[in-house]
Amino acid sequence: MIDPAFIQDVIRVLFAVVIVTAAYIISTRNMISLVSVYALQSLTLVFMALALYSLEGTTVLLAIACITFASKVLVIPYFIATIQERIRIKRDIEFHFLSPTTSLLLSMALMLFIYIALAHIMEGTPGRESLFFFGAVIGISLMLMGMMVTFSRKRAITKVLGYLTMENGVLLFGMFVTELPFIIEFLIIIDLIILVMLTTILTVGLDSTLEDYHNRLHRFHLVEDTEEGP
Amino acid sequence: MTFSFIFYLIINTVAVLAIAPLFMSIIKKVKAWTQGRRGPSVFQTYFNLAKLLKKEVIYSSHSSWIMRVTPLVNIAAILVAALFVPLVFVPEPVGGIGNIILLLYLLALAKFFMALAGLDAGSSFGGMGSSREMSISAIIEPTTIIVFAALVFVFKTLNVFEMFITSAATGTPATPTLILLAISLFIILIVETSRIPVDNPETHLELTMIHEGMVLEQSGSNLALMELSSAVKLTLLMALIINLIVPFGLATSLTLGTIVVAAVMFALKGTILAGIIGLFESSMSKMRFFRLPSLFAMAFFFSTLIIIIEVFA
Amino acid sequence: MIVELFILSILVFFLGILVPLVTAARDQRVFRTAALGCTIIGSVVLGVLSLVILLTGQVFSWTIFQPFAAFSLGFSVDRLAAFFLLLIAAVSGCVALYATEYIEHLDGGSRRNLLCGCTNLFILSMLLVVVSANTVSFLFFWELMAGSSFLLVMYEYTGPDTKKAGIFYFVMTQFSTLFVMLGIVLLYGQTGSFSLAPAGISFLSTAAFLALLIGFSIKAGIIPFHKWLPYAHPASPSPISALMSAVMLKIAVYGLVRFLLDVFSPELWWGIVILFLGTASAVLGIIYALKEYDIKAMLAYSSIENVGIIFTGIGLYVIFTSYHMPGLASISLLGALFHSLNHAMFKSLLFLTAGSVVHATHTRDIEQMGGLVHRMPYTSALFFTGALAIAALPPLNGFASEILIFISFFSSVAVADPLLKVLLFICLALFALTSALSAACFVKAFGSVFLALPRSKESGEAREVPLRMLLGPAILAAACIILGVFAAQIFVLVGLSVPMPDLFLVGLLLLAMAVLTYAFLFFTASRDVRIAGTWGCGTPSQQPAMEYSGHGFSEPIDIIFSTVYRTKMKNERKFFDRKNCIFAEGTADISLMKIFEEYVYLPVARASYHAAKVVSRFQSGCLDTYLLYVFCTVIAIIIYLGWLA
Amino acid sequence: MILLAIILIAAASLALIAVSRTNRQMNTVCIAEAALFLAIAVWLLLSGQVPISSFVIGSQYFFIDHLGLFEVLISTIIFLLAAIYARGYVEGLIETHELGKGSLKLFYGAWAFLLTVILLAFFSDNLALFWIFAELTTVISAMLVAILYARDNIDAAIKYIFIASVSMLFSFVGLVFLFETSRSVSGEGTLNWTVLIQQAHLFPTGMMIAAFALVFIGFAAKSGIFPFHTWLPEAHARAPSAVSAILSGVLLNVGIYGIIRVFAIVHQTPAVTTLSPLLLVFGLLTVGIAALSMLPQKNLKKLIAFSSVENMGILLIGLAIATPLALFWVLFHIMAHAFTKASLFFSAGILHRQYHSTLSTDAVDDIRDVFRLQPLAAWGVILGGLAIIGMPLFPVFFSKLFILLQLGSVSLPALIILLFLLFITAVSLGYYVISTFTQVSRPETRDDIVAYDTPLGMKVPVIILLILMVFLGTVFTVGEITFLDRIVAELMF
Repeated sequence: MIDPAFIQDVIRVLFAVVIVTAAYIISTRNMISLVSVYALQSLTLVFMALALYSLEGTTVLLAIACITFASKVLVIPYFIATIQERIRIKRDIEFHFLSPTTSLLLSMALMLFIYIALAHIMEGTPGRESLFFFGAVIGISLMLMGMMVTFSRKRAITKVLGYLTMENGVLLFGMFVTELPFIIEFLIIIDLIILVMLTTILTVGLDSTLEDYHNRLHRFHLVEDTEEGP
Repeated sequence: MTFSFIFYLIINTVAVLAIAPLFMSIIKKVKAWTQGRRGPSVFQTYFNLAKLLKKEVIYSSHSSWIMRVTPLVNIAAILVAALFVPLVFVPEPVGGIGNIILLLYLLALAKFFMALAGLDAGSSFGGMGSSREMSISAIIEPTTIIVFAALVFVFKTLNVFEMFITSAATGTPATPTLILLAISLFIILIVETSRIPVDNPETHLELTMIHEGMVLEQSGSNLALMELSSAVKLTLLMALIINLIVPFGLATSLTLGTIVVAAVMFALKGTILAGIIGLFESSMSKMRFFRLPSLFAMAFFFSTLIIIIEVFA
Repeated sequence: MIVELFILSILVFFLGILVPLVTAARDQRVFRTAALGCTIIGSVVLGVLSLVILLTGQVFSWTIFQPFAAFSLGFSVDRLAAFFLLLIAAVSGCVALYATEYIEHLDGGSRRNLLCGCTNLFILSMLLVVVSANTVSFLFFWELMAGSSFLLVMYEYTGPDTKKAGIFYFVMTQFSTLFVMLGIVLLYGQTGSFSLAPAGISFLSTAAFLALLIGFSIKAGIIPFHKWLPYAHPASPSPISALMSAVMLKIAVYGLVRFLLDVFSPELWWGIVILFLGTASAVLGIIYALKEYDIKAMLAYSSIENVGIIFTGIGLYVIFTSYHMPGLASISLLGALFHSLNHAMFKSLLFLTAGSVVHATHTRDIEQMGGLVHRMPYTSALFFTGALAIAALPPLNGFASEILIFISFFSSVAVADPLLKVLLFICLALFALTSALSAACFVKAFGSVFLALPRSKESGEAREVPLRMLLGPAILAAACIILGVFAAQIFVLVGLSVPMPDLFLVGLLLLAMAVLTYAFLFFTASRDVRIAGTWGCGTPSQQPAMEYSGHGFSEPIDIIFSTVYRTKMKNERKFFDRKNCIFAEGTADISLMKIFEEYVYLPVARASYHAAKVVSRFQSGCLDTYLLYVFCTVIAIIIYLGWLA
Repeated sequence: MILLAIILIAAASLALIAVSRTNRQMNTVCIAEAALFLAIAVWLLLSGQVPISSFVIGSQYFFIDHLGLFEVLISTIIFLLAAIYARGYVEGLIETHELGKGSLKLFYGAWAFLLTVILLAFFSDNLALFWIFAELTTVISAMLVAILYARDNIDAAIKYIFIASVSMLFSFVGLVFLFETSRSVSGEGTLNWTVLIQQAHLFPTGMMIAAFALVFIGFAAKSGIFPFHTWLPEAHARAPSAVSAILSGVLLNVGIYGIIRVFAIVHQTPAVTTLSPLLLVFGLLTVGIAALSMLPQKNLKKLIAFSSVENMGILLIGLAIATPLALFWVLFHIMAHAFTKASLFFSAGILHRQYHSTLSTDAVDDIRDVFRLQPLAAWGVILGGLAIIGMPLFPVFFSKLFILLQLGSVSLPALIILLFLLFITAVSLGYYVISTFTQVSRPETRDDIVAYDTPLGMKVPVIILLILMVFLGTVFTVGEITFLDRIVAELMF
């Protein structure tokens, strides 16, 4: 068994990594790297699950680590990357409502804010270790940061990544606050995959058209058709 | 329905029919005097009516049954209205005869038919007369009703008979309020009987006539009925003023003596009032039609003032 | 027995709804006649039943259906309800009789079947409103009445004005619903039950009263909520206008009276408010009626006036009740109720005969009519009876009820408060003005429509309508005469002592005087009669264009009340040159300004539309914005959770 | 067993759809599926075994109680009618090339799958499982929206997915809170509703508030509560009408169902006093924004969709009152609204076929001669409109009235505001219908419009629903009332 204190330090480091990846997703204009960063973020979560496993020893965490790895590190990033190739859009330059700097500052403020708020909410609940509490804060902050991506970026595919970041936040939160039955976690992943697939396919119809949507409309409908028509 | 009431019905109708043309003539006579003329005989109106009865009736080819029934309805309504205002003898009221509101609406009934008859033949004079008559009667209505309300207020009854009995019992001179009311009643009389300054009963000039316009298409015996009914209307309104303000001599019990005295007294008082009307008319000139509302507004204000004084005092 | 009769009549009406609904696709006269026959049978049964209850004074109540403990669908018929049932029965029976013929001359093919069915539904819902024993069933049938009448108004949906009429009617109906519902909910808050039982005095019950008053006023067409009436009545077929004006407005009156009598304990100021509303509606209603040239719109405005008179009576009732003068209070209330019945009679009579006239002349503009007295003698006689009644001339029924209100006004001497006394006198003056103006209005109406020469080709070729279109109105006309002449006797019969003059006696005297005069003339006067042209100052022939028109007739009143009538002038001119010197062409138009519409209704409508436009911008169509909303809400909720909860 | 039966039926229908070729075949499969499910639901209703504890159903994650059965009954009826309707409707879509022939299989597959998922959602005992199914319904129904050949549809579907899913994530966080609360109380964490409701009185208030508020965000988005309703008008308006009916009549109920379930738990704790005002405010805002957005609306389907938003607001307000009677009428309103809205969308669909392009743009002017061309649809819209604004003979009248009555005893200002907003709603609907349906073409251009030959299959559902509505609005059977009372009792109100 590894020293718990060391594990906790590792987890802290991983927290930092998660936040950095989220910050990158918020602020970058390069779409190719977005997917890899997302994969990295998911991988961090896998590590975090493993770390927690070594701390608590629940097998569910191990299983979670496995399916997360399979789905979020491998399948989904691969899928999105493929789609990205197809629509040949490499950059997401426009920002809505928030510029990269503002969103970074805002996400920092949000983290502080969530920390205070969550401290208020969880005041009554007994026996919250600081690490787990912090995990919850990071989880929710990650969600909100992901959400900032969904509304501040123009491209639908970036939005999907924002959504995935949010989902990671939920996973993080769930992992640290409590442990859900495995079947639930598993179904959630299935659900997520279906959702992501559908959304990304739809973005093919939509995303490419955001720029000059009248020209490309028909062409990409055809694309959509070949994708979906069995 | 008692005997005395039936007797009253007969005697009142006969009296009013008999004396009404006289008052008309007296007014004319007085007016002639003030103008320095000798004027027609005081019985001229009777002669006129007799003459008209002998003439043929001419109907316009466009006119309908309205034209034919109007004179009858008119005289009937006015005569029934006259029953509401006892001239010489006041019996116990029966079945709401004497109700002051009903009195007003019987006059309105006559007016309604007359106005329709004015429109019936399609002549523009008749239409103009009807239009003006209905407008004037509408805007004088608030004043009339306020005056009547004041009467009800003073006498605490809705019935003209009971008012007369009360005023006869109190005797002359009447209270100051009543004198003020008499002035308002006088204005109403002027308006209702289409006299100067509201209307000019003696001309057929298009610009001035109201009442005469409506009866322009009437002829022969029908015209006689119309003339007679307007005379009766004048008389009954005069009787209202007389018996409210100077009721002395008014018979409240049915004996020959009192009735004779009352009749003579009424004829006298009526002659004097007719003289006053004649003088009043002579001192005025016909008013422009659209100036009338302000005159009526003054009358309305005046009568409301009486009410207010009466209420707050 | 009574209950069975009642259920029978309801079933007959129900049959009258089903028959045309099932045969909606088949355009055959027999189905329509059958449906309207149901209406007539149902009305007769209902009439008999309500007469029995009215005379015996028994109270029947029964529950037909109780789904929950909290409320039941129950009916209860007392004298007040029976009175209004009688009103409904009388009018709908006659209207149905008239409609059997009228409806065959309407356009619309098999849609007419639905019209019959909907009419039955309308009548049924009205009568069920009246017998409702609790507020829920009241509201239920009230709404049903509103819905079915809306469909009826929209019958001629292709008509040029129907769209506007429909929108006005629908909006005002919903507005009325809003307030009636609010009132009932507030009442429930006060009493905790749906029963029509005394509610006590509190802030809630006052609020409930005000809400109900507004709700009923809207439905009754009280100014300033009246605007739907002059649009809806002309737009709908004449039998429907008759039903709406004669009956539906009275249902609102019924609602007000029912709630005032059974539920509230009125205060003085309530009475003053009702009186004020009533007087204002009466005066303004008739003033607008005088300026109206669409015959049905004129009748609609006159309905506003008459409902105003009814409200005046109710207001007096409340005032006298609060002064503990039960005698006077009951006279006022009787006046109001009696006037409701009378108005139902003569207004449906007028609407039906107006319908016949419109049917014969193909126009609603009275300036296009004229001379119909020769071509439609029976219709004109019936209309004339209605006009006499509505102008409150003795000895007809309009006078019989107005005199009751006059009597209670005159007796307000007994009221202690001097200020109130003066106020009452002023209302009295306005009330008198109203009835005089209504006489003027109907002189104009009858004169322009029926007398003199026809002013258009159509009215020159008009024909008398078939028998059944005369029979219905004839019954109503007879009712107008009977209810007037025998008013005092009727009151004695139902056991009410009312200090009103005996109009039968007056009628007899009138008849006697007329007969005597005729006899006198017959024996003394010349009997020569000559027919000649109208004297026209020497003009060779009489032309329709020379007649006094409706516009001309009301011109003096128009000028006198110029402060009430605002006119709007439009003057558009075009010139040949730039400097506007050489006039090319132009149009000018002077129209009566619809003050309420232009200063109240439309601004409100525009403002709300504007507000709605602003709010609609929320739905911008941009996903990012939507997500931003979600984000902000989430943040707000977190703040709420962290600090406020 | 029942679960097994459901899954078997679903699998069989999916398989059949996979092998069938024509619209008719696939449609028949869908009708049969819905009919079978309806039969199961009716059988459950009549058998009297409800509530059924988990093992009979087949797994500890599932159960059947009256509320679930109630929702399932509504859903299956609407699905059945929508499937019948879709037969002719989809035919028309294919003819006009709005729907590719290749997409047919996907369409019906998603349709059949959606019904199954909805059934499973309503039979879920475990709230997390319910959440997952609810998520799935979003995805699948979004697919049904996006299936038409138009960019706007994809746009609407994307909006739908994003807003609903993003919000649903917060819901899940809320569920995690709930799970944690239950674990801290009983030691053994669970999300099984039947257990939670028993434990609920022990839950700490603060956590309950947090849990509910977060759960609310997601389910509010599913049911179109302000400010998460933004997807709703666009998705409902863009979807094929058969799908719109399902979206409005069934899928909105999924969200409200979730809120009711969690609120029932909250109702056991003191947190309800804090949360009721929150719900009331959201409800009023929802009704307000819907009412005002309806006023200038020129698109019939959008108008109906906004009316759905408005009704969801009413439901939320009813729930906020938190009395048994209010809950009773909320349930009644759910049913009333579902059927009414389905009938409205069906009628609007017929009009959509008739006036084709015009209804989808914002031009009103082209709708004319409705009564001549499509009398049934016109009457469907009129009667449906009257029904949804709460005219009597229709069920909404009672539910609206009683919710208002209950509201009156809670808050007078809210009552007055709500009444006024309902007035605006009614006016907007009335204004639209009157101004559109009175338009007739001039005689000379009368023949320009060819009447769309509405298939019988599209007429029948409208008629059935109208009859059903009148039945529900006038006859209150004892069974119906006791059934709803049982639900209220089971929710421990």
